[in-house]
Amino acid sequence: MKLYDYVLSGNCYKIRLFAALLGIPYETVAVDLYPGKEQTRPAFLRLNPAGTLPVLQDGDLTLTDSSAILTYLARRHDPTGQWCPQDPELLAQLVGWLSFADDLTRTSGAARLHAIFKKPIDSVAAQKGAHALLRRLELHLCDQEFDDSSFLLGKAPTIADIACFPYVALAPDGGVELDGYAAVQRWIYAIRKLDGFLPMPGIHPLHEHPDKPLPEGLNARLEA
Amino acid sequence: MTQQSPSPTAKPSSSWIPVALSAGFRPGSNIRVFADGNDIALWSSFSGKLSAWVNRCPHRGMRLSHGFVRGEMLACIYHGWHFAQDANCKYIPAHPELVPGEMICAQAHHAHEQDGLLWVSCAEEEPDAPARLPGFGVRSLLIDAPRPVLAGVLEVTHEAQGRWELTLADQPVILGVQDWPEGRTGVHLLTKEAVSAETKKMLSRELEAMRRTCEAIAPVSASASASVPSGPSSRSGDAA
Amino acid sequence: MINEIALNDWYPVAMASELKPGCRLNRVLMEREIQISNDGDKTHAFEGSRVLPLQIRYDHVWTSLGAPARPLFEIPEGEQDGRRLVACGRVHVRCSPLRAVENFLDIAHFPYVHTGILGAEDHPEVERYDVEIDDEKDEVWARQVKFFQPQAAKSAEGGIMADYMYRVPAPTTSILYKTCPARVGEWDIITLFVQPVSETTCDVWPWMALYDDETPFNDLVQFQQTIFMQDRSILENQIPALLPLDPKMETPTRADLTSIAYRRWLKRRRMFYGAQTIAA
Amino acid sequence: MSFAKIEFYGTFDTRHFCDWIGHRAHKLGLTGRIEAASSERITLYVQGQEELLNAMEVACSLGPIDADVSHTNLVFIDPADASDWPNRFQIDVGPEVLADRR
Repeated sequence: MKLYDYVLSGNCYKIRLFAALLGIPYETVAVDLYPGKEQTRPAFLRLNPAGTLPVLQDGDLTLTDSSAILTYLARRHDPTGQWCPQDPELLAQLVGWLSFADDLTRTSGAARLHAIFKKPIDSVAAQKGAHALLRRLELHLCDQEFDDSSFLLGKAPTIADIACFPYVALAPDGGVELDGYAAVQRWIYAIRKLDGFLPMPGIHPLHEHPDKPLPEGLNARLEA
Repeated sequence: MTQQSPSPTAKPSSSWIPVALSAGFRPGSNIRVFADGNDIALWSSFSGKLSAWVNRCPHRGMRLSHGFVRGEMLACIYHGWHFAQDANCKYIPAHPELVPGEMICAQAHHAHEQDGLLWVSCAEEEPDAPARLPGFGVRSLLIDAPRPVLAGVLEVTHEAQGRWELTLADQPVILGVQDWPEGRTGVHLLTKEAVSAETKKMLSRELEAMRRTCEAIAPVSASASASVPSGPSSRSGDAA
Repeated sequence: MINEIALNDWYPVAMASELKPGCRLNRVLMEREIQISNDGDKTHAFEGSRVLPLQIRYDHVWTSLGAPARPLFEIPEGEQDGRRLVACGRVHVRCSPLRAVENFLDIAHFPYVHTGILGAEDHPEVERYDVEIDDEKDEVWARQVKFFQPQAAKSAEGGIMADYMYRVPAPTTSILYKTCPARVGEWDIITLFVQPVSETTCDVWPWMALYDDETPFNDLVQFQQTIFMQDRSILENQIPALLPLDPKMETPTRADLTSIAYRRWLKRRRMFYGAQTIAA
Repeated sequence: MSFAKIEFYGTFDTRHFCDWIGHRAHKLGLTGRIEAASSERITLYVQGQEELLNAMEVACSLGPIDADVSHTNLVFIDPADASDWPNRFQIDVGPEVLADRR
């Protein structure tokens, strides 16, 4: 299985993160999205006429949409069905969140590309759009907490969480701060705390894990 | 609670300001809050002890709210300096053998947990605890409108120490009110009695309806809203 | 206020590879709008109708708003045969251009900001190293810098004690000389060219000159972008936004020697653009 | 506990720099004394943990905004030669320095 990848892309990170959580082996091909704009060149366009990343190749299958890839990986590699539930109600909600994730890409993701690479877009509108989505996410996550659930669809994470996570956690890169979104911050923590979690630039590994000890030298000093 | 005197740069405050709900502020949490215009790192140790510090590492000025909690200490994300409850630096990773003196420290404000709320005071002397008013936390919300607009929209029956008592959708509730920079307001909604999840969901939506009303009256400009928390950058604002 | 010193220096404003015939690039240099254009065989830089000095070196376009007081610094190693030259594009950061350079000179943050790549939490110690302000060359140098690194470069496997040298040939440029995994005895060169957009914002242009024939080009670029994007959230959250030239509010230790020498040098040569010059 | 003599050379407002040094010594928890000889040289006798003495030299090498420190020199001193060092920080500014200031 081969992932055409750009390390700073939140959409590519969705696939890397999910593969890490499930322990799925794959190889990566780094695509020079920036500064090279390799996705606009003929060789890449033959692979994906849409000129977008990520692209996943598995045998003869080529998938070019992060939500499609997440769905495929979940159905193929997660026999428990936890990550992509088939219950009609849950599945419908899941599809809704996958769409929400694309809205996040168009707002938070666009604001980030503007802030980092000066992509010429209306940055203020993108930031405003991102805040509108974060408010909706906050409302939903509060509801979930009232029902003792930490994730978008319940007590267990699904690909809905994976799809929405990157451009929420990376929002500060684009000047969209998360202060004041208490439930969103708790949800980010819950995802970072998952076994096998993989960080990306802009999203720290879980330094604050309760099981992580203090540095050895400091411990010795405190006990002395 | 910490004994350090507050930052000399802090604007003085007379009393406690509610900055977050206790519910959901798990051990190991570390968030950025504002009180009296001061940028603050509010964190909880893994045994549950609460601290509120000037949001600035004394080493190289990194915001401590980006740091991480280890056991009973807060570490700065930049160089990993570890600070204990008393705000003193206990460990400088670049020099593992060094035992820092007690003047190498973060600057502490006062932090207090009571009645379902987390409180911060930037006063020199720790003020008396807020009057008792037990509450059950529902949710917090940031409103792009200043406090007087809220006061105009809501029918507040009683007001004491940063808390408003009122009726929301027939429920007697408490609203902790906190000023944010750039004319915004943080509110923390609590019920006076334990209520069902369904009631909480209903109140959560009522609170959002109230926010829409307030923001329709006094919208904060989009650019201000987007850039608010990027922090102080002016020369004068940074002077000690 | 833009001081003369800042005005008269050279700054990077584009990658040479961006200069397609007929192109016109709009850039902001120290709060002023400038244009870079290519008419087919020559590249020009303008501020309005005023022609600005221009040169193309190290895969980047350099210009100045004033009359450059000295020629652009030399990086002789960057012109050696057999090196791969890698321009990594630009990253915009909401921080002082001087803070971007200072952070690049710092090794003590590797275990926490570049965890598992340039540093590891169980190897945080910074050993003694040498720092010198070379008055003759008007440069800052740090030598004999050693640090444990789990993955020092894209081509490195397993942890090593990496040897570093740092050189600051201009206030907004830092050059890192680093153990070359592929060729013993040689140094890989990683630079940070910084374009001051304002006193509190900048565009950073990383550039590398490496002995590495194996790693795919795209992997090299993305390794460097990974590292810098890990730094970016730090840089945007340091207070004050301007780099303090009086460390009264800070607590430098021996590990910060390069940073302090850099600030001392800035102060001495009166380069105050992006610096906090009031006493803290 | 280590003992050191640290010298600062350069151009500075000596009184201001001495106050600054006193502030830094307090922050680092060091004790000792300053002998300010002139507006071009300050000598510091200081005791504390070795790494804090290094930190003292580093911070003061930049110093206050109006100081231009050209170079510094730190020499560790045998503890036996430092038995009579003061246990708090003292600043001795010679009359010639005060004259400088006027």
